[in-house]
Amino acid sequence: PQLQPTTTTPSSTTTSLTSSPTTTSSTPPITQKVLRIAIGIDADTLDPHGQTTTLISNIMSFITEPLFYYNEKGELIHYLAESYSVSSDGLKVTVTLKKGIKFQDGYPLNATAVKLTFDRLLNPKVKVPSRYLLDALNSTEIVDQYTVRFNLKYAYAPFVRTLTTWYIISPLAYQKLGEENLGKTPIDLGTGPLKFKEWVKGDHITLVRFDDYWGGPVKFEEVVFKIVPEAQTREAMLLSGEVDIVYQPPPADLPKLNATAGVKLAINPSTRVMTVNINTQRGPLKDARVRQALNYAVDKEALIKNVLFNLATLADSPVYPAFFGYSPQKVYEYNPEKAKQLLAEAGYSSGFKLTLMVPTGRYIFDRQVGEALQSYLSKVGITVELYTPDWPTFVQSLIGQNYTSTPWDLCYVGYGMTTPDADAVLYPVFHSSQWAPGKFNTMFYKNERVDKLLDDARREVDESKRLQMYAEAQKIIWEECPWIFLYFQNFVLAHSDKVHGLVVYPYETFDLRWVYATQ
Amino acid sequence: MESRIIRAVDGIDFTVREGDCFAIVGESGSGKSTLGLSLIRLCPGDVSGEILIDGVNLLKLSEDEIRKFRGSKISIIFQEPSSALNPVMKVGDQLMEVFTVHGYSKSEAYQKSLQLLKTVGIPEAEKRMQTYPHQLSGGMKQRVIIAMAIALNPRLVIADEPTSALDVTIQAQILNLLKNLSQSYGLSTILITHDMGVAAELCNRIGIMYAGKMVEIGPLNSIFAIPLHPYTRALMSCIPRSLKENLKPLPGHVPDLSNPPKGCRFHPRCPYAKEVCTLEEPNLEKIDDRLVSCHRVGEI
Amino acid sequence: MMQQYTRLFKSKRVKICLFIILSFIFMALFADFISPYNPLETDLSKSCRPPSFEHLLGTDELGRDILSRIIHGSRLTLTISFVATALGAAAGIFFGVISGYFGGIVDTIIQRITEILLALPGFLLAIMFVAIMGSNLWTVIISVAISMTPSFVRMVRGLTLQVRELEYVLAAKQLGVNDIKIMFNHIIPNVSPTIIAQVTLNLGTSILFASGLGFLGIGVPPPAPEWGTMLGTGRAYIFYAPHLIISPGLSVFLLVLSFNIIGDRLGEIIASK
Amino acid sequence: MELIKGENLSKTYNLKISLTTSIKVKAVENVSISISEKEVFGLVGESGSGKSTLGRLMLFMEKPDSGKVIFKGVDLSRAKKDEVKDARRRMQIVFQNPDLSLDPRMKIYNTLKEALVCCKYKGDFVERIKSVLEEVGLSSETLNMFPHQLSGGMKQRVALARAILAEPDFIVLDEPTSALDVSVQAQILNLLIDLRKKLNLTYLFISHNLSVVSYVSDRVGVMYLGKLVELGNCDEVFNEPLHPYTKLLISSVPALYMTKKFFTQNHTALAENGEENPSGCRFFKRCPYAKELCRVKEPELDGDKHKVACHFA
Amino acid sequence: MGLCYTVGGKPVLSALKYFFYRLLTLAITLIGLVTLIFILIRSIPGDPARVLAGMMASEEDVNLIREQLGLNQPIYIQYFIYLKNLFTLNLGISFRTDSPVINEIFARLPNTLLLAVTSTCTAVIFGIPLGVIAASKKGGKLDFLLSTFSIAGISLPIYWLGLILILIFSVELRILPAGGSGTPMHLILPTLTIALYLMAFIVKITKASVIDSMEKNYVITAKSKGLSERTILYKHVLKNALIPVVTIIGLQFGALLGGAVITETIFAWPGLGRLIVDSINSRDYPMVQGSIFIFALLYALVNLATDILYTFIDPRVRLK
Ligand SMILES: Nc1ncnc2c1ncn2[C@@H]1O[C@H](COP(=O)(O)OP(=O)(O)OP(=O)(O)O)[C@@H](O)[C@H]1O
Ligand SMILES: Nc1ncnc2c1ncn2[C@@H]1O[C@H](COP(=O)(O)OP(=O)(O)OP(=O)(O)O)[C@@H](O)[C@H]1O
Ligand SMILES: [Mg+2]
Ligand SMILES: [Mg+2]
Repeated sequence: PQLQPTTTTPSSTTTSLTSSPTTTSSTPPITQKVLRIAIGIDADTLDPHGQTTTLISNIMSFITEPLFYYNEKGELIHYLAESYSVSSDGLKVTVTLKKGIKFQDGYPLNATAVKLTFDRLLNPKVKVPSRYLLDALNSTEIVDQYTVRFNLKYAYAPFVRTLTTWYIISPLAYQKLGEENLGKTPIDLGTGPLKFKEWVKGDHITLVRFDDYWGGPVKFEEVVFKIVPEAQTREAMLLSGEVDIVYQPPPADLPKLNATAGVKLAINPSTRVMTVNINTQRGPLKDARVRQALNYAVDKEALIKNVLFNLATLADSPVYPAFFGYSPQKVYEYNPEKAKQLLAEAGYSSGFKLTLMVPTGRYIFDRQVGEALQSYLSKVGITVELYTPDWPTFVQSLIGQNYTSTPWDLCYVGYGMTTPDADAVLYPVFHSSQWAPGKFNTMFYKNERVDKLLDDARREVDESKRLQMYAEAQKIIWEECPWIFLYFQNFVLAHSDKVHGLVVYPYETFDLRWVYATQ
Repeated sequence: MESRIIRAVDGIDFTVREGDCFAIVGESGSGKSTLGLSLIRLCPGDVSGEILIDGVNLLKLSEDEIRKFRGSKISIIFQEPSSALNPVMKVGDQLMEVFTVHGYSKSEAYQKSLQLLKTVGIPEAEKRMQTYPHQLSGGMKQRVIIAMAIALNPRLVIADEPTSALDVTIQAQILNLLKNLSQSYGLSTILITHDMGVAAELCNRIGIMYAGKMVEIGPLNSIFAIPLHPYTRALMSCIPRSLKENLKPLPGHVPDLSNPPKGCRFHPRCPYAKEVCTLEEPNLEKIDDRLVSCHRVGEI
Repeated sequence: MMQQYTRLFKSKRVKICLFIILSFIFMALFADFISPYNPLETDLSKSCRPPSFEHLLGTDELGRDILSRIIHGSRLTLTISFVATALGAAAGIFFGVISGYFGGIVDTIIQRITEILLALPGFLLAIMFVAIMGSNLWTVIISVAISMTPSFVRMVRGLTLQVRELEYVLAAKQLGVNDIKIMFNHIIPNVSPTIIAQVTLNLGTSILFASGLGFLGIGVPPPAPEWGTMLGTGRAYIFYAPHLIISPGLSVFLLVLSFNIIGDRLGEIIASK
Repeated sequence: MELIKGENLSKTYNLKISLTTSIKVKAVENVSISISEKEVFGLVGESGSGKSTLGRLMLFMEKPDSGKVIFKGVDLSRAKKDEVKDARRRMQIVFQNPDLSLDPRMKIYNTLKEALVCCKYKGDFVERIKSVLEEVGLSSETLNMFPHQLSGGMKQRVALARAILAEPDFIVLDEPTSALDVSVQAQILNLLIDLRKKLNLTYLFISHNLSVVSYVSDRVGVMYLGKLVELGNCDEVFNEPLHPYTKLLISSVPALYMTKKFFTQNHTALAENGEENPSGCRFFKRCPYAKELCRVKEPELDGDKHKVACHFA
Repeated sequence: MGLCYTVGGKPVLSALKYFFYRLLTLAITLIGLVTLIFILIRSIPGDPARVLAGMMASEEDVNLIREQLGLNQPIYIQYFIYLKNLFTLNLGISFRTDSPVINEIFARLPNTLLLAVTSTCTAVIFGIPLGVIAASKKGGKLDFLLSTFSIAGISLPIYWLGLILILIFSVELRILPAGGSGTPMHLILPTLTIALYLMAFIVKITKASVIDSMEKNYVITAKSKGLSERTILYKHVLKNALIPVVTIIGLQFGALLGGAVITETIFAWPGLGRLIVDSINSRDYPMVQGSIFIFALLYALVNLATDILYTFIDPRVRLK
């Protein structure tokens, strides 16, 4: 059966979330008191700022909330923030907070809390994995009780959009716990609809309803996140009725699940763009024609359909469509003849050998995709050897090496972006100042025009000019092919049909605020 | 696995009278142990013929009946005292078992066992009841086994090389014990041994076995004085007796019992063998006070 | 000694097992000729097809013919099994005999190292080893070999300790035969029956071990058709296409079973001697 | 002419008797014997009295804890490695258990060849082996056989052949016949006597069978719990034993032909196990003649030709 | 043993000394092991700081973390610090969770032990009687069935078995939970998976051991006393036969802990096995070292316990 991405969520709100997006249906259903969700990994820490995985960060978002957030289309909406303004030089961003919001520990949401949060984020002693997003931030100042100002080091247009990442924590709770215990002991520290109840390591995390939630209390009393690393097991638990919602069920079983009575699937595109990085400074790969040939050699649609069970959406730009600055390009169609021709033009008609690095178990069917890519490339005369290290080794090999020392020529990798702005993808990945080691231009791609466009676009306050710049940059990148452009991965939740009101965002996250379950 | 039929014991015919001590002597592999085990029906192979004790044919008894017989009417003592006792069971318990299995109560069994241990000459019997076999010396273990064998005052005790694993000094003690016991209880004993000396110490009648057959049966004294069968004779001359007297060894060795020689089984090793011996099997013939199976017994 | 081995083949079970093993060996040797398709040839449009006349065991997630992959996989499995066991046994015999024969400080050192390795579950050792060296056929073989070596050392040492006190060894020593010759001519041949039985069992165990690594995704790297890896991959499709795990699982089971039955029988024969 | 001499030999073993416990066993303590050329020295005693250990010490198969072995005038504990190796080759051993004394996985030929290789024999191996086989009374067919195809007596002959091939001067025979039937025992004993004459051999003949020892030995030593308690000419020791232990031994032998009884039957019913008596005579607890002196003082082996270690002999 | 002349008759090695000796060798083994692990885990490529920081983190942040973890120090200093801490039973702080390793381990250990114990018990309870039955019916149909079962049980890939059990009981029949922990129901499938293998093994060795014991001479003695086959089997043979079985169960317990990696993965069982693998995969050095250390300690203790149990069954090896 064909599966198309579906959206289970009804119409969205743009600026506030005072009302549930559900159709305010007539009969209030009998609700289940406890919601049980099977997830794949356990939290390492409960520190809202210390998260490295989308999933746990997602769970944190039920407890603590950011100033801005996004809706299910990926568009920016206001959350704890009432409004914002940017100074003309782009160096000062002022945010006004909503009034009357209380933290779970009773502390009122005010500028102090915001400043404390951002001061903590900038404190180098604190482990903040995504701190790079705050590179532009210099300091935070309190303007009045409900207004804060962010002073930037340089004009950085996407700044407001990065604020979706940072959860505001209660100064009271912070004081109570102290820096060293934050994250180890569950405590009421956010403004979100759910509070910590229990964390049994390796087994489950339980949250309970926060009755005074500013957006109105949720419709269940408790949610248990059961930690079940095996996708198969998670699925079986759903089928046997042990859980209500399953995070990322095994992709291969989706057709079957879809056909199973009582089970529903929520499949949504995500911002995670999957690509094959090409080391553009090495051998035949220096030649753009060769890189184009690689793009022509791969049947992306077949990959999506047969290997990924439609769990991906073909990419026509490195930038996610809902992001600011997205500009669609013409997809490289599957054309092995053209690929061979391009290779011949470049003088490689007899083929050559490459190493493709693929992580295992990190992305949907990553190893299978690797094998399929290998097979496709072999059909145009390129011999590919697979290298499948575990994740830490993979990361090390990806960003810990310079262009001569990478143990790979091609690398299958995904970039999940949380800032809905083209800059978030293009600057760190394609700007030549960002070459690895230590940074993310792991293709060692360099194009002066692109560099200039990206530099300028960052500082430009005028949004239409920015759009133009990004459009040009994307065009050049698309033509020069430092990637084999593949697809955006889809994100799946499976749930019992008794669960209603589940909202899924394109950031591989979901929202429980409107969820209710009938018995 | 390839199977071979081994007739370890073939057509043996003998009687033991009440109170007698009958010795069965022969080389290793001649079938002595098999004979012993057959008598108590513990031999793994098929046994045919008749085993009569007080007129009861053991071979006709059911498995249950023979079990009641074992230990009470007929019992056996084995060669290796160290392996014949269960290493993880207390000596006392093993001894008491003989009584309990034949219907005695626990306390009776205990009392009787104590008494028995004293009878077989084990000092500090109470303490020994509580020990495990490995805490006893070989001689002591053999005494315990003897105690088990005589516990219910059986009609017949079969002793299969009871002393060959023991030192001479201890062997002397055990033989002494056996002698005393058979005198005081009037036991009938079958003593299996390959040592003529041991047989001489204890027994009044003797049977010489060769390759699964009895070749000579009779009173010990007369056989030792004038052995009639060539095998008996050869066996005697193999024993180093007085100092520096030359041995006359018997050539060759015991035949393979899965394929014994035709005719008289001893003929390949016999200095007197004639043609008849290679063809016809001799029968046990009565000569004076004994039975001998040899074609040429009169001539040599 | 020869009789023992003829006795082995008297059993019907053993004959069947031997037949199974030989068929796998045959498959491994002539994989190129008998496998109906190229085991690496993908055809995404035919992915996860159930068994049919065209593909007797069906196709896998990339549309490759499973039968061909099983046939070619027997090559890998048997290679791992034989080479790893040979290496493990060789190392085990080497260190075990030395340790048992010489005793003293050499023995102490070897025993300590063995103990250390035995205190660490072999599987974890293998996981780490593969993580260090990267997974490829050789690292899998070596990690399987390493994980079986300590118990071999133990066993061989124990046997050597028994044999070295036997009279014929003492007699050879008294003659002045040198230690190396004694080890090669007297000790090793006399501990070998037990070792052979153990080796046979280990042939099976090593397959379970290697395919366990494959199952966890750290075995022989893709696209090699290693059975354990096939199982591990197929597991993701267990509901959708259960045939993906049936045949590799069955192959592992059959081969291991055959080695185990033969090994057991050998052990029995040796013990009954 | 003295061939080999053991002086004050002692050997202690650690014997593990349970998981946590091991005890020290003084297998041989301060024993001296000397054996002349072409002599047969018999060694008797109960099981565990240290006969085999003494034999192994004399062969230098095992290093004594103290004391020395002098072979043909060379002190082996001081000699160089090569010398020791050479000397050891000139001293061979035949063991009790015929099943264990030959490598079951080696053809007889190879077993015997090993001996020749070791003594760097220059001539034709097959010839030499055949001739020695003949000497021990085996046919040359045996060469291609494995030990399990041979009977116990034949194996023992092969073991003897292996010893002889090394051209030894001295052979320790550690109960060479006790696993054999009387008939075969007699064959082997006669063979041993013949070979000694033919090859000018010297034997240390260990046995617990007194009649066998008396049959082959010139001199005899009696051991009890690691000590030599009596030593003398065979006839003297067996006909006029001085030590009570020797008397006990002799009278324990079933009376088929040995008629001399030195104890009444009751005496043999003495406590059967050798319990310790650390300071005095080791036989103290079993000895019917024991006095206070025996409990406190250990007797020395004393005497001229017929030596005895007893205060009251 | 015959006669022996002892030195004062006193044991050279007392029970106390024996335990001291055992502890000493254990300590040496463990130090060797932690050293080995220390080296191995650091030889695996991949930077723990980078893993912690996340793929997109900046180099400065990574360096900062590296410093916080003490990974910037020379390796031998790290080693000595580690050893020093170990002597005070301080297993360190987990890189990943920032909390003491020991806490993390003790949160998981009971689960692993629970699984190990239930499955061992199940296997023993069924395996030993079945083994005895197979031995007493040697050559019969039942024996054939049981031996076939046992050899098949050992040859079955455990991960396959686990999946198939999930397929049957959780998905098709929907009577048992497929994974997770908490209620006794959760315990059933993983226990079954492990127990089946273990049971097959125990049946096999029990059978062999019983048959072996039945050929011993004391069995003939018992028969000659007039005891019935049954009594002999249960009163005489079994206790002897169990001695090797106990040792092997002890050894298997260790193997079982190792196998926990796979079972815990399949059944989402929050135990130590998974913790180790996860820690290896995230290069959480202190956690890997700590949990393997505890693992080995546990294994050694089980072996010690086996030894002690031994002395209860086998009077010949009494601890004095
Ligand atoms: N269970 C058996 N299976 C096969 N053959 C057997 C069995 N028991 C005995 N035999 C054979 O039967 C023959 C007689 O053996 P048996 O043990 O009765 O002799 P023996 O006279 O007692 O010898 P020994 O003096 O060595 O005890 C031997 O050849 C032996 O190999
Ligand atoms: N290798 C050894 N390790 C430990 N103890 C030993 C060793 N060899 C001998 N013993 C002990 O030394 C003592 C003497 O043993 P030895 O073998 O010399 O006695 P034996 O007189 O030859 O006895 P048997 O007549 O039984 O052969 C015995 O108590 C024995 O247990
Ligand atoms: Mg017998
Ligand atoms: Mg000896």
